[in-house]
Amino acid sequence: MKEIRLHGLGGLGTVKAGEIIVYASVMEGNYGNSFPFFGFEREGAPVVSYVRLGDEPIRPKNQVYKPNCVIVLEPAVMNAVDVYQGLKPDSVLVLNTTHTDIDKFDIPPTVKTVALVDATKIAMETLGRPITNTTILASFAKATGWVDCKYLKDRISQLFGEKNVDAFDKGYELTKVIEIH
Amino acid sequence: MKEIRLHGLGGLGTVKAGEIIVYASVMEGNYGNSFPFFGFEREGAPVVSYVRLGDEPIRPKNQVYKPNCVIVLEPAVMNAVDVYQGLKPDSVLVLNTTHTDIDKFDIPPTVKTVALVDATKIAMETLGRPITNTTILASFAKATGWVDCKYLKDRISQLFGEKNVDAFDKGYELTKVIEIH
Amino acid sequence: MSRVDVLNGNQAAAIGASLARPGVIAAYPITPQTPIVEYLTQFKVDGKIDSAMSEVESELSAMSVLTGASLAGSRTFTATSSQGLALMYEPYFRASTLRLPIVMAIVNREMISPQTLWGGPQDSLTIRDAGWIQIYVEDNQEILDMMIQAYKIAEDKNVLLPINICYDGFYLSHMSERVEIPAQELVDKFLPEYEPEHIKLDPKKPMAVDPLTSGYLLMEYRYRHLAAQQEALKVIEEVDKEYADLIGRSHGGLVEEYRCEDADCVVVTMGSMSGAAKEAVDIKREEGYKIGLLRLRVVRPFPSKRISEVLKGKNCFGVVDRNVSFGWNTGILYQEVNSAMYRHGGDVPSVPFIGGLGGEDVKIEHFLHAIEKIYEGAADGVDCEQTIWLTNER
Amino acid sequence: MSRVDVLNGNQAAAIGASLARPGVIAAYPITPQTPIVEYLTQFKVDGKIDSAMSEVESELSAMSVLTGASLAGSRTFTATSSQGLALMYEPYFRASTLRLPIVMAIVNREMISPQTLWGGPQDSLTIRDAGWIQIYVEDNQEILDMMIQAYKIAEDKNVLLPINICYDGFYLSHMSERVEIPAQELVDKFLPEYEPEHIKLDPKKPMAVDPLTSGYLLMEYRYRHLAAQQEALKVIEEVDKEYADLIGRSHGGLVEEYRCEDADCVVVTMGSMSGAAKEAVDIKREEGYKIGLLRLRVVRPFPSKRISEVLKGKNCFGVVDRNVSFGWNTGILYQEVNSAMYRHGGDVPSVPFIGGLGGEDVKIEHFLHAIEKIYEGAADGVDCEQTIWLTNER
Amino acid sequence: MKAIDLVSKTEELISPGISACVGCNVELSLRVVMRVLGPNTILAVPPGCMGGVGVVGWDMKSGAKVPVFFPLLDNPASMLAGIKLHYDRLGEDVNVVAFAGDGATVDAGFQCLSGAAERGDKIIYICYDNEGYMNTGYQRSGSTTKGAWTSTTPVNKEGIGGKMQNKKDFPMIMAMHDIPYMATANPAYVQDMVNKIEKAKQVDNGLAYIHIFNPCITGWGVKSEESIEVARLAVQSNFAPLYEVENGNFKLNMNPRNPKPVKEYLQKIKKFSHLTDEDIEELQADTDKKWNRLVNLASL
Amino acid sequence: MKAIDLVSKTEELISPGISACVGCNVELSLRVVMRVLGPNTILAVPPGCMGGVGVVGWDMKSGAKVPVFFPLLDNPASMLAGIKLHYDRLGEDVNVVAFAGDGATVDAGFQCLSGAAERGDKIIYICYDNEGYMNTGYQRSGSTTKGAWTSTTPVNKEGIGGKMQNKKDFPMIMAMHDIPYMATANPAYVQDMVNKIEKAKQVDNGLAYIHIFNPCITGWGVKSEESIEVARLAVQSNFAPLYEVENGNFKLNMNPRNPKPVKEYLQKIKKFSHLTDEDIEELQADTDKKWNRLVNLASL
Amino acid sequence: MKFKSKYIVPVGADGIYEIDTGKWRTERPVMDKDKCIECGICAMYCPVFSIIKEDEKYIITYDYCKGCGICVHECPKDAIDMIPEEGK
Amino acid sequence: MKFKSKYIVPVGADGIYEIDTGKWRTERPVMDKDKCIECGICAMYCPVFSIIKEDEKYIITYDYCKGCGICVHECPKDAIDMIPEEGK
Ligand SMILES: Cc1ncc(C[n+]2csc(CCOP(=O)(O)OP(=O)(O)O)c2C)c(N)n1
Ligand SMILES: Cc1ncc(C[n+]2csc(CCOP(=O)(O)OP(=O)(O)O)c2C)c(N)n1
Ligand code: SF4
Ligand code: SF4
Ligand code: SF4
Ligand code: SF4
Repeated sequence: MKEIRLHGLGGLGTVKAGEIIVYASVMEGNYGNSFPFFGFEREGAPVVSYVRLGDEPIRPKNQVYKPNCVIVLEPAVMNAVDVYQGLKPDSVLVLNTTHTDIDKFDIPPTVKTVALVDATKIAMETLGRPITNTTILASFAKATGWVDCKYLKDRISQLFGEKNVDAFDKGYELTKVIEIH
Repeated sequence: MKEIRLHGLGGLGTVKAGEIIVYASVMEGNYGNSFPFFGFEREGAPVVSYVRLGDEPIRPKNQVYKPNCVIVLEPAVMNAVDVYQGLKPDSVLVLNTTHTDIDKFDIPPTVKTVALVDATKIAMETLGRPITNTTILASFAKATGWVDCKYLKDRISQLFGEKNVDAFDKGYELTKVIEIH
Repeated sequence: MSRVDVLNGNQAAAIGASLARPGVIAAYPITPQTPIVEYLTQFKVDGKIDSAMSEVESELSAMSVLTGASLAGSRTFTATSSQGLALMYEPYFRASTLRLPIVMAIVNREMISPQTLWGGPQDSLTIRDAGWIQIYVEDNQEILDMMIQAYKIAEDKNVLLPINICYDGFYLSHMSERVEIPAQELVDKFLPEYEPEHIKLDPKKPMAVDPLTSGYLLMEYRYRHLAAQQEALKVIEEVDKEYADLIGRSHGGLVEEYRCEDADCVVVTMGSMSGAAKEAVDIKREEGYKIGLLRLRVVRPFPSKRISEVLKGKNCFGVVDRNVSFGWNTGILYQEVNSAMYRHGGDVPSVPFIGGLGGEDVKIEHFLHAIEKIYEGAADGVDCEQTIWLTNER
Repeated sequence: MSRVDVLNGNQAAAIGASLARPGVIAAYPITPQTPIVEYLTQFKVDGKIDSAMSEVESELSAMSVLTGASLAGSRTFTATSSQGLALMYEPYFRASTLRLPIVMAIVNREMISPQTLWGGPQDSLTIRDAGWIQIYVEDNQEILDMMIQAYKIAEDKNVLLPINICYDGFYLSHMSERVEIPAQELVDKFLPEYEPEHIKLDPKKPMAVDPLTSGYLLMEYRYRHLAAQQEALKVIEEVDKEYADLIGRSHGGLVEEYRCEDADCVVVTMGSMSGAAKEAVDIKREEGYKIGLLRLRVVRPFPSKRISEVLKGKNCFGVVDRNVSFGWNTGILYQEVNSAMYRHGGDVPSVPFIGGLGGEDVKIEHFLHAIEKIYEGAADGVDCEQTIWLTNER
Repeated sequence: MKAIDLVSKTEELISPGISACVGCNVELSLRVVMRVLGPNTILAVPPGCMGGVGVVGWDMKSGAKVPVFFPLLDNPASMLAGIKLHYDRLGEDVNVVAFAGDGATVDAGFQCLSGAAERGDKIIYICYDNEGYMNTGYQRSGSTTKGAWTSTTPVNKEGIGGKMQNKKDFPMIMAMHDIPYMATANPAYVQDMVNKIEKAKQVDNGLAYIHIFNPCITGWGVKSEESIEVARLAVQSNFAPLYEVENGNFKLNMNPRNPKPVKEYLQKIKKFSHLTDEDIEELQADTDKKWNRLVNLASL
Repeated sequence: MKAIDLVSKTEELISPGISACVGCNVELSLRVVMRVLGPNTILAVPPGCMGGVGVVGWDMKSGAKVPVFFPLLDNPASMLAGIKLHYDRLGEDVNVVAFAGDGATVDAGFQCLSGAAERGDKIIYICYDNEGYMNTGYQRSGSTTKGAWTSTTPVNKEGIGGKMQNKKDFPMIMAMHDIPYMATANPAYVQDMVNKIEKAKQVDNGLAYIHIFNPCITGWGVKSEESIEVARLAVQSNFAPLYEVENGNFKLNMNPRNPKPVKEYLQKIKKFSHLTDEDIEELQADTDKKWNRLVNLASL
Repeated sequence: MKFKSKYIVPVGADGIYEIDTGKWRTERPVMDKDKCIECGICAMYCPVFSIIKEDEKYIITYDYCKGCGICVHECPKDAIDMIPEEGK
Repeated sequence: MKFKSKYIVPVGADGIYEIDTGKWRTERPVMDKDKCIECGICAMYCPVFSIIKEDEKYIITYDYCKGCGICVHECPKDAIDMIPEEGK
C-alpha cells in the first residue's frame, strides 16, 4: 500500500487532486481512497489531503501519518507547515517550485526521489489561473509511476476540460525528476 | 384500608368529592389517596373516581376494583354503569335517589349498609344548581363514620364556600341510613 | 412552619419548585403536565413567587429560554411530558453538555403513536442517554421532596448537570394524597443561592460560550461529563441524607430496597406501580415466598454497582418495565440491569416483564403473577428469548 | 450495466437512494450531510430521477413531509446529521410507531456541545430506542449497497419499519473510494414497488390514521412493533443473501466476523474505524496473538444472540466505542454487548474503550494498544469501574 | 353553493356524534368546511379540541368518513405537504386539508406552515381561532386577545392579571407570505365561509389559508345559545374583520357602516369581565388602527 | 452617532481577524452593529457564516470581546429571551442581541422569533439576509430570490432550474407582528444602519428587529470589490427598500426618485445569469407591486 | 398475546365512532311550525346539523341534538322554544 | 486523562481568537494621499475596519486587510489603487 499526503491552499484543488489519483488507480483495476483533513479553518488556510493506493481493497480510513509520497501544490505552504513530516524511507517528494535544484530544500534523508516543477507558471500560462492541481498530478505520475497517465487525463478532462489536459501534458514534460542516492 | 368508588357525571364534582374525603382523613392524622379514572370520553360521560383510606400510608395507586363503599352522585349513572361491581362483603352503598326505599334497587348481597338521599333536590334548593357532591359527602359520612364531618366541612368551606356547608348539613340531616341484615 | 396538605402530584411539583425560588420559569402546556404551569402562573399573579415567567410557543422554546436564563446565571424550572419532551430534544441534549443545572419535572406519558394521553416513562427513558440526571419517584411526597433536592444535586460543584424528576402521568399527577410541605425557611437553609462559576454570559466578565471545539478538547469535556455523572451517584445519596437530617424524610438515595435483605428472589420496579408491587411482596411473604423488591430511583447515572450488590447471590430476579426497548424485545430497565449484573460479575437468572403501557393499570395481581414466574425461573431456568407481558384482557 | 466509479460516501448514498426510485424526498442541509441533498437536487434538475422534492425549512419538517408522503403511499428518502436528527426527534419516533418504511441516511456527527462539526455516532445511538432499525456501515460500497437493501428490509411485510443507514461523517462522507454501482435494471428486479396495505391515507379507501387509543390496544401495537424488530433480524440476513445472489456482494448481515473463529480474544468495533482495527488485528496476529474482530453492523434490532455466539467461550473481549453513555461511564455499545452476554449466559471478562469522539482519528496504534489491554484483561481480570480512553495527546 | 342548501344538498362527513361542547361553533365550522370540500379530501386534525372530541376516532373506529389523521401539534402543514407531493406526482387531485386550532397554527406549528406557504405547497390550511389551548384547559396562545383571562394568564383577587400582550395578527402575517389565497371567516357568516372554502378549493398554485374566528363558549365563558351572536359581534365591531387577499389584492367582505363598539362584544364574554374602561378603550383604539390599515390596503 | 465617526470613536469588539470571505459585507455589518451597540452587549451568533468564521471563537479562545455564544440554528430568539428575563428580573440593563443569518431567522428559527415577538421579549434581533445557507455551501433559504441558482436549486445545461418560489417578505412579516420597532438596513447605507441600531437599542417595550440585506459575494458570484455596490443597487432599484416601522407606523428611509431597473442589480450577480428576459420582467413587476404597497402603508 | 385489534398499526377502519350526544340534552328545542317561515337559518347554525330539510320543511331530529339553544336564539321569527327534557 | 483545557465546559476565555488575515492578500490597497480628501468613505466600508484615522488622516493598516478592493471601488476620488502583493 502506498500512502500519499497532499499539501495545498484553499482553492488550488488539493482535495480533487487526491480523488483523481484514486480514480486512476481504480480504473486500472486497483484500489485507493482519498479524503481531506477535516479541520476548522477555511479560506486561505493550508489544506491537507490524503491518498492511499493498493492492489487490494484499502481498509484504513485514518489520516496518513507516514506517507510514501508528499505532494506540495503551492510553495508558500512550506513556510507554514512541516510538509516532510513522517516521510517513509525511500519516499517521493513532488514540489511545485520555481527552483530547479534540490539544494534549496531541507530534504529529509528518507526521501529517495524528488520531482520539481513550476506548476504555478504552467497553470498561469495554460489556464490563466494559478490552479496547480492538474499540472502537479503529471509530476506525481512521472516521479512515481504509480498510476497510469491515461486515466489521470481521462478524469481531468471529464472534470475540468481539455485545457487542463494541456496543463497536465506540459507539467509532465517540464517536471524534473531527481533521484537521491 | 377502606376502598371507595364514586360514580358521577361530568360537572358534578365527583373527583373533588374523593379529594375532600382524603383531606378529612389526613387532617385526622390518617392517610388516603384519591384519583379519577383516566378515560377518554369527556362531557356527559360517566365519571369514576377512587379513594383509599387507612391509618398507615397508602401504597397502591391502582384503580379500586373491590370497594368497601360505593357512592353514586347522580341516579342516571346507574342505568349506564354497573355501580355495584366488585362490592366487598359488608360494604356501604351511598345513593343519590328520589326513592326512600331500597326495594327499587337490585342491591347485591355483599352490601350491609345503604344510605339514601335526594341530593339533587337538596342541591337545587340550597345552591340553585344540581351539583351534588357536597350533599352526598354528608350521606357518606353519616353512613360510614369513616371520616370526621368537621374536616369535611372545613374543606368544603375552603373550596366552595358556606352555601355548600349548608348543603352538607341538610344532606346529613335528610340521609336515610338502612342496615341490611 | 412546615404543614400538611392533600396535594395531587402536579401541585406537589409546582409547590416543590416554588420553594426553590427559581429565577426563570418557562413551560408549555401538555396533558398531564398542564396543571403545573397553571399553578405556577397562579402563584405568580398571587405574588407567591417572584420568578420571571415565559409562556412560550412550544417546548423547544421552553428549554431554549431556560438554557439562556441558566447561562445568564438564573436558577430555572420547567416541566413537560411525552411529545413536549420529544420536541425539545435538541436543546435538551445541549443543556446537559453545557452543564447547566436546569431542573425539569417530567410527567411521564406514553409516546405516540398510537395516539394516547396516558402514563408511562417511555418518553424520558428513550432519551436517557442525553446526559441528564434522571430520577423516578413513587409518590407525591417524593415528588415534592425531590423537586427541592434536585436543585441541590444539580448545582453541586462536582455535578453541575441538569436533572429530571420523573413521575407517572395521572397515576401521580392526578392522584391526591397527604403531602408534608416544608417551611420556606428550612428550604432556604437547605438550598443556597445558585452562583455559576463554570459558565456565564455576563458583560462584566465576557467569555465565549461553546466556541467551535477540536475533537481532543471535546473528549476532555465528555470525560468530565461522565465523571460528573459518576460523582452524582455519591451526591444523590449525600443530599438524601442531608435532607433527612434537616427536614426529616429520606427516600433511599439511589435505590429503595424493600425486604431484600433475606430475600432469595427480587422483583425490580420503578415509579408509582411500586406501591402495588410492595403489597404483592407482602402477600407473597405471607405465603412463604422470601421475595424482596428493589425500586430503581435513579436511572442516570445508572447505579450499576449498587444494583448488583442487591441482586448478587439471589436465586432469580425479574424486572417489570413500563416501557419497551424496541430493539431488545424487553424493557429498557431489564436490559440495563442485566448489563449491570454482567459488569459486576453477578450470575443470577433474570426474567423480563412488560406491563402498564399506555396507562394500563399494573395491579397487585400482575405482581403476584410476576413473582410466581420469578420463582419458576429460579427453579427451572429462564427462556432468554421470551418476555412476559402483563396485560389486562378486555 | 453495473459500473465502477470513485465516489465519496455522500455520493454513494445519493446514488444508492436514487436507484431505489423514491417518490418523495425532503431534506435539510447540515454538515457533513449537505452534499447528499445537493447531489439529489442536481439529479432531479438533470432529469435523472423523477422524485418529488421538497427543500424544507428544518429537519422537523423534513421528517414530517416524509411521514405524510409515506402515509399517502410513497417510497421516501431523507438524510441528516447530529443536530438535524435531534430536531426531528418527535416525528422520528412517530414514524416508527406508525410503522412507515422511511429510509434515512444518517451521516454521523458528534452532538454539540461542545460546538463541533466532526464525526461520531453519538447522534443516532442516543436515540436508538425510538423504534427504527439502525445499521452502521464501514465503507462507501457498503453505503450504496445498504441504501438499496434498506428499502427491501424496511418494506418487508413482516417488518414495515423505518430504517437508518448510518455512516461516519467525513471519514466516509468525504472520503472517495472505489464503488461499484449496480445497474438500474438489477435494482428494479431486486426491489419491487412499494404498495402499503397496513396504513394509507386515500380518499378511495378512507381510514383514520392513529385515532386516540386505549392502553390495552397500545400494548398490542407495541408488542407487534417489538416482534417486527425481531423479525428484522432474520430479514436483514435474508436480504443480504438475496442481494449477494443478484448483485454479487454480501456485507455480513447482522455482524461481520473477522478472524474470530479461532480467536481467544475479540475486539468489538463499529463503523469506519473497523478498517484500522482489522489492520491492527493482522499485525497482532503476526505477533502471535489469536485476536479476532467483531464488527457490529446492526444496532437496532440488537443481535444479542448472534453477538453472544461469537463472544462466548473467549478469554476476554473489548468494545471500542466512538460515543459515550453518560450515565454508565462507558460507551453505549459496551453497555449493550454486556447485556447481551448476560442474557445469553456468557461469562467473558470485558474491557470498555472510548475513542474517536468529535472526529478524533482512531488509529491503528490505538487498536494495537486496545488489544494489549484486552489480553491483560484476559490474564489479570478487569477493573469493572474503569474505562480506557484512546486519546491523541496534543 | 348557497349556505342555506348545505343542510339539504351536501353530505355529512364527520361523525354525527362528537363530544364537542354543547353549542360549540368550531364543530359547526368543521361540519361546514367538510360539507363544502366533499369526500375527495384528506383531513388533518392536530391535537386540540377537535381531535380531542373524537374527529379522528377512537380505538379501531374513525370519526370521519374521509381519511383523517392526527398530525403532531407542530407539523400539520409539513405532513400535508408530503401527502400532496405524493398525489401531485401521481397526477391525482385530492383536497389536502388541515383543520387546526390557533395553538397548532399560530404557535407550535407556525414554522411548518410558514415554510409550506413559502414553498407553495398546494394545501388548504384552515385555522379555527378560539384564542387559546382549549383541549388542555384554556391556556393562553399567541392569538389570545390582550387582557383576556386564561388559565396561564390568571387574574388575581384584585382583578390584576390577564394576557399582557397583543393578539398576534395572524391573518395579516399569512397575507404577507404572498400566498395565492388568504381569507378570514366567521361562523356567524356561513355564506361567506362557504364562498371562501370554495375559492380555497380552486387554488392550484400554492397554499390557501383560511382563518376562522371561533369564540369558545366554554373557555371564554359565553352562553351556549349566544355562540353565534358573539362571533357576529366580533365582525360587527371590526374586532375580527372579514376580508380576503387574492394574489396580493386585499378585499373587505364586510364593511359595517356603523361599527358597534368593541365593548359590546367584550361584555358578552366572561374572560374579559375584569377589564377596566381604559383596557377597553385601548382595545377599541387598536381595533380602529388595524381597521384603518386594512381599509387602506384594500384601497390599492 | 455619525457613521463616519465609527472608525475613530468606537471600539472594535469583534476579533480583528476572522475568516470571512475577502470583501464580505456581512463582516462589515457585524462590525458596525457591535461598534454601535458597545460592550454592554451579549451576542448570539447562530450556526452560519459568522459563527463559522470564528466570531464565537475556537477551542479556549473567544472571537469577541463581549460575551458571545452559539444558539442553536433554531432557537436564537428563545435563548436571548431567557437571558433577558434573567437580567430584567435583576434590574440590570444589557443589550441582548442576535446576529443571525436568514436561514436561522426566516426558516429554522422563525417560530422562536415569532413567539418572542408576540410575547414582547425585550431583545434585539438582527438578521443578515444573504439569501441562503452560506455556511453549508449556499443552499436555498426561504429568503432566496425567485429564480436564483443555489446548490439546492441548481440550473441544468439547458438553463432550466433555479428557485421556483418568491422570496419570503420577511421584514413585512415581522412588521405585522406589531413589534415596537422593525427596520430594514443595507451595508451600503451605513449611516442609516447606525441610526436604526441606535433606535433598536432604545426600545424597551418589546422586540426590535432589523433586517440587513447582505449580498454574499462568494455564494452569489459577485466581485469582491463590488460587494457594496451590489448592495446599493438593491436599494436604488427598490428591490430591497429601506424602511422602518415604529409602533405600527411605516416610514420610507429612501425613496429613489428614478429607481433603477431591477435588471441593473441582477446583472451584477452570477446566480441570476441564466434568467430570461421574462424572468427579469416578472421580478421587476413584483418589485413594483411591493413598492406600491409599501408607499401606500407609509402614507397612513 | 391475544389481539383485539386486527390491525398491526393504529388505524381506525371499523366504522364510525359516534357518541350518543342526544343524551346530553337537559332541554330540547321545539319548533312552532305556525311561526316558522322555512328560512333555514336554524339549520345553518346548528352545530351538529341536527335540523334537516324534508319535503321542503325544516325539522329537528333529536338523535344528536345537544340542546345548545342556538337555533332558538338565531331564529328570526322566535319559532323555536326550549322546553325541559323529560326525565331530567 | 491529561487535560489541556482548564475549563470543565466548553468556554473560550483565554483571550481572543484571531486569524492572520493579512496573509491572505494577493493585492494590496495603496492610498494616494495627494488625491485623498479625508472623507473617510473607504474606512466606513472596509469590512475589517483596517483603515483607521490617525491625526485626522485616514491610513490603511495592513495587519488584517484581506485585499478585497472595496476601498478602491468606493473611493469617490480614485485615491486608492490595488497593487500586487510582494512575493505573490
Ligand atoms: C409538542 C406538543 N406539545 C404539547 C401538546 C399538548 N397539546 C395538545 S392539544 C394542545 C392545545 C392545542 O391548542 P389549539 O391548537 O389552539 O386547539 P384547541 O385545543 O384550542 O382546539 C396542546 C398544547 C402536544 N400535543 N404536543
Ligand atoms: C438543526 C440544524 N440543522 C442544520 C444545521 C446546519 N447548518 C449550520 S449553518 C446552516 C446555514 C445557516 O444559514 P444562514 O442562517 O442563512 O446563515 P449563513 O450561513 O448564510 O451565514 C445550516 C443549515 C444546524 N446547525 N442545525
Ligand atoms: S372547549 Fe371551546 S372550542 Fe373546545 S369543544 Fe368546547 S366550545 Fe368548542
Ligand atoms: S460565504 Fe458570503 S456571507 Fe459567508 S463569509 Fe463569505 S461572503 Fe460572507
Ligand atoms: S338546540 Fe342546538 S344542537 Fe339542538 S337543534 Fe338547536 S342548534 Fe342544533
Ligand atoms: S482592501 Fe478591503 S480589507 Fe483592505 S483596506 Fe481596502 S476595504 Fe479594507
